[in-house]
Amino acid sequence: MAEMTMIEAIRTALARALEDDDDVIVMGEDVAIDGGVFRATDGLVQRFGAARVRDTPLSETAIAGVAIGAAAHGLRPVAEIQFMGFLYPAIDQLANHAARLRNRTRGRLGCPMVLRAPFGGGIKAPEHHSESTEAMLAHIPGLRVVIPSAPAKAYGLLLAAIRDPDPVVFLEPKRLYRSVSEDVADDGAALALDTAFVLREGSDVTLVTWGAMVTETLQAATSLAAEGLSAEVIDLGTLKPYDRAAIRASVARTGRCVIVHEAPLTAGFGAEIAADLAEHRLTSLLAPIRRVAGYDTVMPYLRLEAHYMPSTARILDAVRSVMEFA
Amino acid sequence: MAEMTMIEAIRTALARALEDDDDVIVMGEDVAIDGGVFRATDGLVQRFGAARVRDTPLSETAIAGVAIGAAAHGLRPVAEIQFMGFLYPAIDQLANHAARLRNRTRGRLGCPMVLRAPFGGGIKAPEHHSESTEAMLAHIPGLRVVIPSAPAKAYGLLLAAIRDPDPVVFLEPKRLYRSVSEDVADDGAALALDTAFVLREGSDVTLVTWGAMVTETLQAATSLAAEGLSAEVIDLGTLKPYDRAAIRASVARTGRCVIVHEAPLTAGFGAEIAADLAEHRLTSLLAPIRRVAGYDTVMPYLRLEAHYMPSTARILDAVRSVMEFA
Amino acid sequence: MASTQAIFPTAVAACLDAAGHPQGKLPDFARDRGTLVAMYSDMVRTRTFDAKAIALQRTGRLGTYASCLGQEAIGVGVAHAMRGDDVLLPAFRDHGAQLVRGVTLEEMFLFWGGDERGNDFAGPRRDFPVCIPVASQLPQAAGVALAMVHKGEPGVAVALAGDGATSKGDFYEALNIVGAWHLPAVFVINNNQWAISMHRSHQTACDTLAQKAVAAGLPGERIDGNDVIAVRDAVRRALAHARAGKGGTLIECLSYRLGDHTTADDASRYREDEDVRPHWKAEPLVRLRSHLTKAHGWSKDEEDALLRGCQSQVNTAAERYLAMTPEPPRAMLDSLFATLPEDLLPAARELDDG
Amino acid sequence: MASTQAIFPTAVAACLDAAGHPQGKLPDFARDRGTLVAMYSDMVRTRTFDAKAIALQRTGRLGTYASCLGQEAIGVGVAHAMRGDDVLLPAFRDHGAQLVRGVTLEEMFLFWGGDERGNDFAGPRRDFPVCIPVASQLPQAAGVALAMVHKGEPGVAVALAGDGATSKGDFYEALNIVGAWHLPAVFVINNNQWAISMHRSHQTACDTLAQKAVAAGLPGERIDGNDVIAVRDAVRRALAHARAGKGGTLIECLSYRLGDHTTADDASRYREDEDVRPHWKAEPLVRLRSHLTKAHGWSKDEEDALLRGCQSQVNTAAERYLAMTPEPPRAMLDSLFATLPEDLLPAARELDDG
Ligand SMILES: Cc1ncc(C[n+]2csc(CCOP(=O)(O)OP(=O)(O)O)c2C)c(N)n1
Ligand SMILES: Cc1ncc(C[n+]2csc(CCOP(=O)(O)OP(=O)(O)O)c2C)c(N)n1
Ligand SMILES: [Mg+2]
Ligand SMILES: [Mg+2]
Repeated sequence: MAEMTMIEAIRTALARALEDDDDVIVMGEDVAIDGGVFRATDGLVQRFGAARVRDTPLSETAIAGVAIGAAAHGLRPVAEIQFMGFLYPAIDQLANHAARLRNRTRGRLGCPMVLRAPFGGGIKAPEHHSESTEAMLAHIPGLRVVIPSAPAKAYGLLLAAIRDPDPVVFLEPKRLYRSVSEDVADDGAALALDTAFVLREGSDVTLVTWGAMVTETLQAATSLAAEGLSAEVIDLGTLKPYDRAAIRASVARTGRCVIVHEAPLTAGFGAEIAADLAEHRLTSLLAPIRRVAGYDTVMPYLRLEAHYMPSTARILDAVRSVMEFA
Repeated sequence: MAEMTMIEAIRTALARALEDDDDVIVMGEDVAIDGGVFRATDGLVQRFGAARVRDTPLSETAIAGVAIGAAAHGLRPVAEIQFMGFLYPAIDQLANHAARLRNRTRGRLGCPMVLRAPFGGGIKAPEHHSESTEAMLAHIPGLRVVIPSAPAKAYGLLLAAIRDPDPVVFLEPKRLYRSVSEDVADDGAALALDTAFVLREGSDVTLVTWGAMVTETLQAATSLAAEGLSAEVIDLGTLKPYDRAAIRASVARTGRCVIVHEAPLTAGFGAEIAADLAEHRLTSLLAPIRRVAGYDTVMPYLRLEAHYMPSTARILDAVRSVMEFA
Repeated sequence: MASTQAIFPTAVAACLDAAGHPQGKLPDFARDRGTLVAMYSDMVRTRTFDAKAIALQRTGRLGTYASCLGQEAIGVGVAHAMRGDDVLLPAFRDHGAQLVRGVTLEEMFLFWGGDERGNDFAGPRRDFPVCIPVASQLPQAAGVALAMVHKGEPGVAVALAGDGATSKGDFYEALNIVGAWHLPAVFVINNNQWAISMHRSHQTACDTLAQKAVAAGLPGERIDGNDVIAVRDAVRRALAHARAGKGGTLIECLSYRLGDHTTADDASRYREDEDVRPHWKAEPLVRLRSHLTKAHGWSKDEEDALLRGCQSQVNTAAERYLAMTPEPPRAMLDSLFATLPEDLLPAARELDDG
Repeated sequence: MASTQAIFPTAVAACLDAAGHPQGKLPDFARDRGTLVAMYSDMVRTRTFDAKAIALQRTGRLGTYASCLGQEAIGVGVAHAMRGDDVLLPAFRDHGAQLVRGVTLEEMFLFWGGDERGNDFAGPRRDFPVCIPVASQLPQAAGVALAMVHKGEPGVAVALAGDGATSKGDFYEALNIVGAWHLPAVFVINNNQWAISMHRSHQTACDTLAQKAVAAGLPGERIDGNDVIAVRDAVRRALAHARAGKGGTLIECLSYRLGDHTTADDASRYREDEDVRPHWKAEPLVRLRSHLTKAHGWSKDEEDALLRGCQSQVNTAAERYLAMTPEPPRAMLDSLFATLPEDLLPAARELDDG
């Protein structure tokens, strides 16, 4: 066990995967000698060589396409897109190929690739460096979308993603890269995909979130506890396919649900969760389902960024409104 | 007034726009001499010349990017992506530029472009020719997403989209291109964007849909009427920003809602509508909100396609289940 | 600079002229009657399949189909140059290549008939299925080549694409990474002069498509794509080059799309019959047959037997395809993931019941 | 073929050598002292801005910033060759070009300080804002050029991009459409040898970036990007070519990124000081100053006055920027659409209240 930040946990998982399986390769812009712009791959090229840790030319379409071809031919590529804002040119390859290859060949060719990308705002980055477009990816059938919220989860989920026989988009909340650390055992144990994590049990209201927003959501839960309100906090972990059962079960008990995400409200992934509950847990609901989300606008440049990000205060307001609802 | 199919109405609107405004240009693959693979632009090059009706090289990124540059510099480009399955390479330009240009220049440069694309299945087309990824586009802040469901709407909404000062993705349900005709007045009158259409009034249940699925939804409403059930049918028309007020008002009256779309269920646009109701009309709801949608899989090749498409029978099942709910 | 200057000769390499006369000394393999007959037979089989596919589509028994009429030499030449341990990444008009690689006629009918089982080839298990989004197979070919290098396999990834495909960013990004990483990948362009209604002359201001290799620092070549010997020879050389660790090649094969773009297209909207007619003189089957007849005594009987054989193979395959019941509806879920996630169980149940 | 062969000379065009000695006859404009002083002053102003921006970033008063140290000649040379009716589409390292075009120092601080008002230039109203997604400005430049043709305007769209950008599909698709449509667009590549940590030699197997123009049938040129006279002259010629209806040009300017990629980067991770040092000898300011001194009697006093002037301009602009209050939160909605849709009213109210 060693105390690690999320970036260290990711690096440790990558090293473990490279160590365990010769078919694993790491590729992306600046992942080799530079160790990745966030240092997720620091030291890997020195340890595993330039054939397995590869700097790519600046071409996201090719990064995704090469990963697909390599995966279909037996490798397990872990490709990095430097920031999620630059992932769009890879979507064609992801949606039209990675997500379909197994299905359209009726299982003959698989696509065991991982596409990593740091995502989300709150680090005062330049324009286009703060997107959260997980909902777009989660709409693509055949793709898994996995988002860790803490170092140990990052380690275990990344190993699971790499070992999974199907394509996984692994989105890393960059705001958490260095903001928290915890003990992580480099024991090669993967965590289960498609399974939500209950971060905190509670009985009055269910708070559902993922990625960096766990921070504000847990803060809100702590504040609520001080007021005598017991909030259950669920971290999705995997967005697609997500653990509907866990959320339904929780809301069946609490009767109230607030969903928190940083991405814009409209057609964000929170909508899916609310819609599922409105179909399957309507009679359990004691209050409207509230979504606390980014506004339906472009992430502002850094001077206004803080006003865009869902805050603990906004979460608390939403929780209070559902608690007061009668 | 002349009876027109949807494809004729679109062509008529394009001709009208080209006629009215010299800044309007039409561009895309095969739009000139071939008149577009669906003939939406048939005859336009003969009438308006090759400078205004332009065949592009086979490059969707460039099509979108050129449209943006031209729009920002004063034209009103109407660009065509041949099939929605080939729109992905244009998403980077749409999301990172078209949708942001006005905002990031605080209004200095606008982007009055329209990107047309036929979408949806049900015509037994080859692989990649049947997608419905409107939810991905509707999640992008700053973009309008408009979907007509009948010839006159296609005419009026397309004119509105072309005249709108902001970027519009105009998705044409290709299954309807020639399947219905109605009287359309080529009077240059645009229809309001962002406004839903009530296709049929009713009091027992609200059916919300858009695009080609209006067909099955109206069929379902007719069947229900025969059973003595009164279904209100709402056609969104504009998906982003959509007419939340119209849906909320309808559901406030009916207390029941079934949403129908062809795109895969998870994180489809139906989720947004259900989520909005679960927040703002929870107390009006007499039954769970049901979504009748495509399965969370890749649109199958043509032999199984019919099993994928939401059918009138599936809609009826859903409506019955919400009516029987007590 | 050497590599990039090599392409500048605009001359088009050919082994036979349109009348089937050898142009200089033929490559070794092309002096063997059996080899030539095999290639000729594969071209005839491809054309027979093509005609049948169109007929089935016209009678509603096949989906939209892309004919390769007049371009048989490219697919057949490419695949004859390849080895079993190479991998083919075809576009949607490369029926000849797929057939030679071992995809069965029945599998091909299945695919074009709208049945995913058509991509589950019993034969070339590692070949890619037909690629519809233009040029998107090319980065994947680079990826296959990377995997081959990584695993120490001696194979080469061979991708086919059209002239229109060379305008896509994917084409260029893929070519560039093949160059930068020195990958064993060969891109063969079927320059059939048309991308649906767009003539090659409007697709790009380039005089040749081969010269696009210059942008990636790779060698580019121009080949007469109606000459199956020349195609095979050029691909053979490119494969040897790649196998020797010398990297990729771009090969432009000049041909002509004698038919419509697909069965959904009507080429008379954008080109005249007179434009097409001369190209019938250069088409690949006649050319090789003339040569076979003149140089190898290919007889009328042999020809008739071949035609009959192809016809009966194709008919049998078509009948088997037509007789094959579609998969059950839930097949649309079964191969989406290696293991069906729980999330999809309700849909699976619905499909089972429905 | 003529157009494409033109680029093959790998020679790099320069007007001054590194010591500031003219190489042959200088272009006309470069014989005028005032013109040279103006260009020199703009380079010094750019470098002063650059240093101040880094200092502000280091003290937490500016966002991540991309220094153009050593590459001032490219932006300044390009913009000096342009006219008011041309349109500039800059990347993120083209501060010199923006300044010469009339973007104010204050606007530039605002932009890099994270305030969208920095893109609402009072000066070159039709110029594009800084483009962050690499190469995505290039198709847009083709679009601007198309609009100019359509409207009968005499302008040319000029886009700047880096060596890394030439690997993106966008670059190639844009170049190809400029060629195919014969558009008045000039793409200038700042080949500063690095794309973050990737050296140019790994970015592509090409010997030159200029040769990538061959893939689009366009002329390509290589210029010494440390020589502002050569840059301006090459761009001037390309603009005249485009304005005469002869189409686009790709210009590769060779320079060197003397600083880190951005303030978030640490170049010592991937390159040695010894690699960088020689490039200081070739940097553009010293070169033009030497020439000005030798050929035009540029004096120490003039130099000092210029430095002081730039410093004070930059300091004043920085102070104004720092004193400027941020926009109110709801500004993030106000310019999203020409008219705020009703859908956004609740968000607007929340932001107003919050
Ligand atoms: C990315 C993409 N855009 C558009 C299409 C629609 N489309 C199918 S084939 C084709 C033309 C392809 O031309 P070419 O590459 O020359 O191949 P050919 O059809 O001549 O074999 C087009 C535009 C597509 N399949 N993919
Ligand atoms: C599409 C895209 N991918 C990745 C990035 C992250 N990134 C920013 S600058 C850069 C390198 C750019 O290199 P080059 O084009 O040579 O320009 P330079 O930075 O040298 O001016 C990268 C990879 C980006 N901005 N856009
Ligand atoms: Mg073609
Ligand atoms: Mg660079």
